[in-house]
Amino acid sequence: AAELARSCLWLGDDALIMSHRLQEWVAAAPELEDEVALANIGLDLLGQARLLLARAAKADPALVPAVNQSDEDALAFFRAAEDFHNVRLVELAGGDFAFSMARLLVFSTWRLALFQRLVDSPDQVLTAIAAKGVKELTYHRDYAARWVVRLGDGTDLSHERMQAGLDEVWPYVDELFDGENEDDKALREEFDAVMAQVITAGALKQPYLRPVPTAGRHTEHLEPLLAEMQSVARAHPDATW
Amino acid sequence: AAELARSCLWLGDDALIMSHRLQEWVAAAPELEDEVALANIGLDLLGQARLLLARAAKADPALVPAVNQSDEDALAFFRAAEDFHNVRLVELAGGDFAFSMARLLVFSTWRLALFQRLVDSPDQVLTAIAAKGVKELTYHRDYAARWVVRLGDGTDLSHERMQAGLDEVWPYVDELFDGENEDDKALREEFDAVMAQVITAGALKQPYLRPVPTAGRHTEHLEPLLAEMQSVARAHPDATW
Amino acid sequence: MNLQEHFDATIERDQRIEPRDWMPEGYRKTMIRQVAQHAHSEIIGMQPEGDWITRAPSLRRKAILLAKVQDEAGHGLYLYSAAETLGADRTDLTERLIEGRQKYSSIFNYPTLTFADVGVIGWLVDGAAICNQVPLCRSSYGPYARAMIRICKEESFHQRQGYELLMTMMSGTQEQRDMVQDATNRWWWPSLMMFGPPDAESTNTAQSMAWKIKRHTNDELRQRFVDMSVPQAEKLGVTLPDPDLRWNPERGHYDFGQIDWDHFKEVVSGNGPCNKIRIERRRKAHEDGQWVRDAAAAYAAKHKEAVA
Amino acid sequence: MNLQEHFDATIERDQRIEPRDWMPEGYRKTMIRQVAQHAHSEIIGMQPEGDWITRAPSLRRKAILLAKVQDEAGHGLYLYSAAETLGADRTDLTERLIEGRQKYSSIFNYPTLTFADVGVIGWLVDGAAICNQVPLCRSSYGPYARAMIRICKEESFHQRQGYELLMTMMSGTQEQRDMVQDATNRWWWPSLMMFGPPDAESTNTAQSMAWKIKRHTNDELRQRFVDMSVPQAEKLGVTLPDPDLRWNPERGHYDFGQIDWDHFKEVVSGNGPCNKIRIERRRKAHEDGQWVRDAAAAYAAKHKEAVA
Repeated sequence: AAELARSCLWLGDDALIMSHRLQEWVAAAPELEDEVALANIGLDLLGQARLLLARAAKADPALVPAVNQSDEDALAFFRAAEDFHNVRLVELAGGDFAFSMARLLVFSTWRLALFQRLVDSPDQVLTAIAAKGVKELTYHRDYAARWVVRLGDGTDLSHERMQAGLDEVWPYVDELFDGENEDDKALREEFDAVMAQVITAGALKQPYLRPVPTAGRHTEHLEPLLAEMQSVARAHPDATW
Repeated sequence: AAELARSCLWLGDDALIMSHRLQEWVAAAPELEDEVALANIGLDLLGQARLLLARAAKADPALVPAVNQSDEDALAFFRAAEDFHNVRLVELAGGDFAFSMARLLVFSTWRLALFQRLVDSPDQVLTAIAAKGVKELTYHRDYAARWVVRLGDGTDLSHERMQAGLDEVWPYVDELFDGENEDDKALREEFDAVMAQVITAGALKQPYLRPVPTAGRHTEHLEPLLAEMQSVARAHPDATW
Repeated sequence: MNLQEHFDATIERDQRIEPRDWMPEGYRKTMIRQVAQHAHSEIIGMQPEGDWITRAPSLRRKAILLAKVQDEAGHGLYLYSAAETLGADRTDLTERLIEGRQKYSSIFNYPTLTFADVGVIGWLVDGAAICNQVPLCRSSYGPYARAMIRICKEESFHQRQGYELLMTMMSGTQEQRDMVQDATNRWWWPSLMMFGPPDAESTNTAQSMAWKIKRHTNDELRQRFVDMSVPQAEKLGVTLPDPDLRWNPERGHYDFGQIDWDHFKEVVSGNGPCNKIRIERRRKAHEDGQWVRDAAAAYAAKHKEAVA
Repeated sequence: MNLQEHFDATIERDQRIEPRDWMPEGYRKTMIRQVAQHAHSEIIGMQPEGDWITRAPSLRRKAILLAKVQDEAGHGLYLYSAAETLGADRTDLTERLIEGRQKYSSIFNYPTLTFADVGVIGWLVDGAAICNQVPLCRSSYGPYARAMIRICKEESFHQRQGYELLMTMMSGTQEQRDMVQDATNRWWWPSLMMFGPPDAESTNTAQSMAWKIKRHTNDELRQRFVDMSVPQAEKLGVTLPDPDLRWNPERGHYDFGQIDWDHFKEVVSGNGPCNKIRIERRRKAHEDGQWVRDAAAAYAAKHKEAVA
């Protein structure tokens, strides 16, 4: 159960923080179609986060901060940065549309491969979450891939920015694949194959940038994100909404 | 005492929020000399805020939120946005260097005129705060005025931006002068005379923009500012620092 | 029967004008303006609420709010499409918006100061919008009427969600109740102004009524909204900020106080609390996105050539 | 006595080289590089701590931190001025920094993750800086030596403030104590790396020692820092993250574990956790300020003409 809780918490945190970064595009996207799509993807990930955090809390109630809130809200709004387990990729702040599409492509390709394996999880709740997620993530990946290709093979300016976005994201890729067994290797191969295909279609160059070393669990970007996300909830710890 | 507490709280809040906006220039100013100057001004105002909030708390302890913190910290970190009494001018977010210099000029010219009157306050603590503040604010005003003139009479681009900055600030000026008696009118005249002098020296145009109507006590900018400022303090309500 | 007569007869029979039908230039222009203003309002309206998505205090409310703001973007999309059936161009309309040549609903020029504003916008602002929009589902212009049917359905869903948030907050802490009352105080009068100037001063109403692109006067709709909102406020437990508000048994309606039309004119003419910030933000998004749209166009052009 | 002999004699007598004195080109270049790197370090060093000013959890700590970061800007100013006495140009040096052609201390490429980092930077990073810098107050180059005297005085003040913050936090809540320990774990090894590579691999040391612009080897200074820090850590009640750390009575010094020099080289060569973010931020400030500096120059030029 502790193992299950841990997996759900990690996957839930990734989705929650990634969703936040997509929420930041609201009223700032290049076209209305992208407003709709980015909000949609943000909503899907928020939905995944809610189910996963609730599952984690149920599997290991000790994870949940002792506040007068639902499990999902206690976990989202009353944990400190050092207790979040998301990958650094989703924390990175700022960045233009090209960076965001590169990150979304990497994130959803990786997560889709993970979820495809979770469909066979022994936990039925997780299985159901994964099955729903696979459909969502397939759409997310395709949306991001379409933009990476269009920007890569669009104008000179967009090509340059798309390559820069990809280069900015790349040093955070290795961290996603820290396992050593056969299946972990297969996961990475799947990921690399999808990336190579999109990169080629977009007339882009495969980045060969070294991973950014860790120094603590997170980057400097997570604490300000949480300060914002948690501000209202923490100002009213006894409120219900 | 309630009247004194109110004045000190208002003046303290103005200084605290204005200081925050100057703190945002750290590591972002156009020259090192300005890094030093802006930090210095931010420090002066932070110092004024601390003394004024402490004085307000002493004059009317009912103002202070019931938390296990010093008076100044309880007031700064544990009040909600609607309990702050600063003018909207100091809340406005973003804005380039020209806007910031226009705002600092308006703010320090107004505050200097106020403090020159407070030197004769019946409260000795306030008198001392005011006497120290007069010296500080004279320097702040001169610093801002020098930049307004230099930018106004610099390049075409800087002239345009300086005028735009002044125009952006102007609709928030009327709110500073809400009194109706003779002394309030004198205050406004003093202010207008200083502004006219700087505006002329900078080859700028006097803006004639109507005030922005209020809708609630604050703008949309204060809540996010406080979310950031209060985040660490509120995450650790029982801590001492 | 000539074109004009055919058009008049269609209107007369309460049938719809469709994009391929002939229509008088005045009708076309008026419709474009009406639809574009409505589209702009949806898009600008994303901002005041959208700002609270990242700060929403529960994940459920965050999801509801994000979905709502997404719906607004979707409404903007249908409406710009409806305007395009009249020969307008989306980019051109966006430029008219950011250059201040076309308006959007003034209600979005007020600030959202606490999370209660999200609820009150749902309750009052969406409520007023629905009063305005339900009759537009019978607009004589077909694409607009059809868009409005879909939009109204979603808006009433939003309104219920907003009201439900307020009900929850009213049964919460005292601070939450204070937030709801404060937000109600700030949004009530601006909501009444959403119906436009009093009939006596409204210039466009007569022609629009004749063309059946408007079906009730501003004052009729405003009264309907007040009559609907008073019992909702009572149920909620908030006080509407109008000392003159009381039931008039003779009229069978609620009487209400004098609206500050000078203030309304100030806000409409660009001098509201947030006009500048809203337009600037829209302009920035539009300009920041230019290189992306250019890239999409360049890619599409290349791709077409490759195929041809 | 020729110029070179005169220079050598001045160094030999422990007297200072002043800007107007003749000096070998190698000395000038080396000094410019040393002073510029030091200046860059002060300026880049404003960022990791400066980020916490707006979030400092008490007004007193906010004031202390703001004053400290201001001092760092001031140090940058004196140091760039010292470099200018050697014929360098501030703008040129800034451009070398943002183009990656000149380095700054790698310690600032680590992230500040909690408010405890502010305290630990004061304690360990400023502590290590002082060990490095105290001998530089006797640098053979006069303007640099004088700048260092002032800087060292302020740095020890910062170090005491940092340590005092940590003492306060250690007597606070358990969460605060955990934050201090975590920050100590993250900053200890990078602080040891601040003294540069081991003497055996250090290329510049011999010439710099001869010119008296460096007076102790990297390893000597590192040992001094370790010996100083261990009792401070004990007093504070934190554990230094090195299982091999123990007193060696024979050497009269603390032994310590192996430093990960591969990691050090990675960070120095641009691949640390925050290298990119630090340089980007500096570049942005420089570029955003260009129009302001241009305006100041234009104004000064006009004003001069008007006077003439």
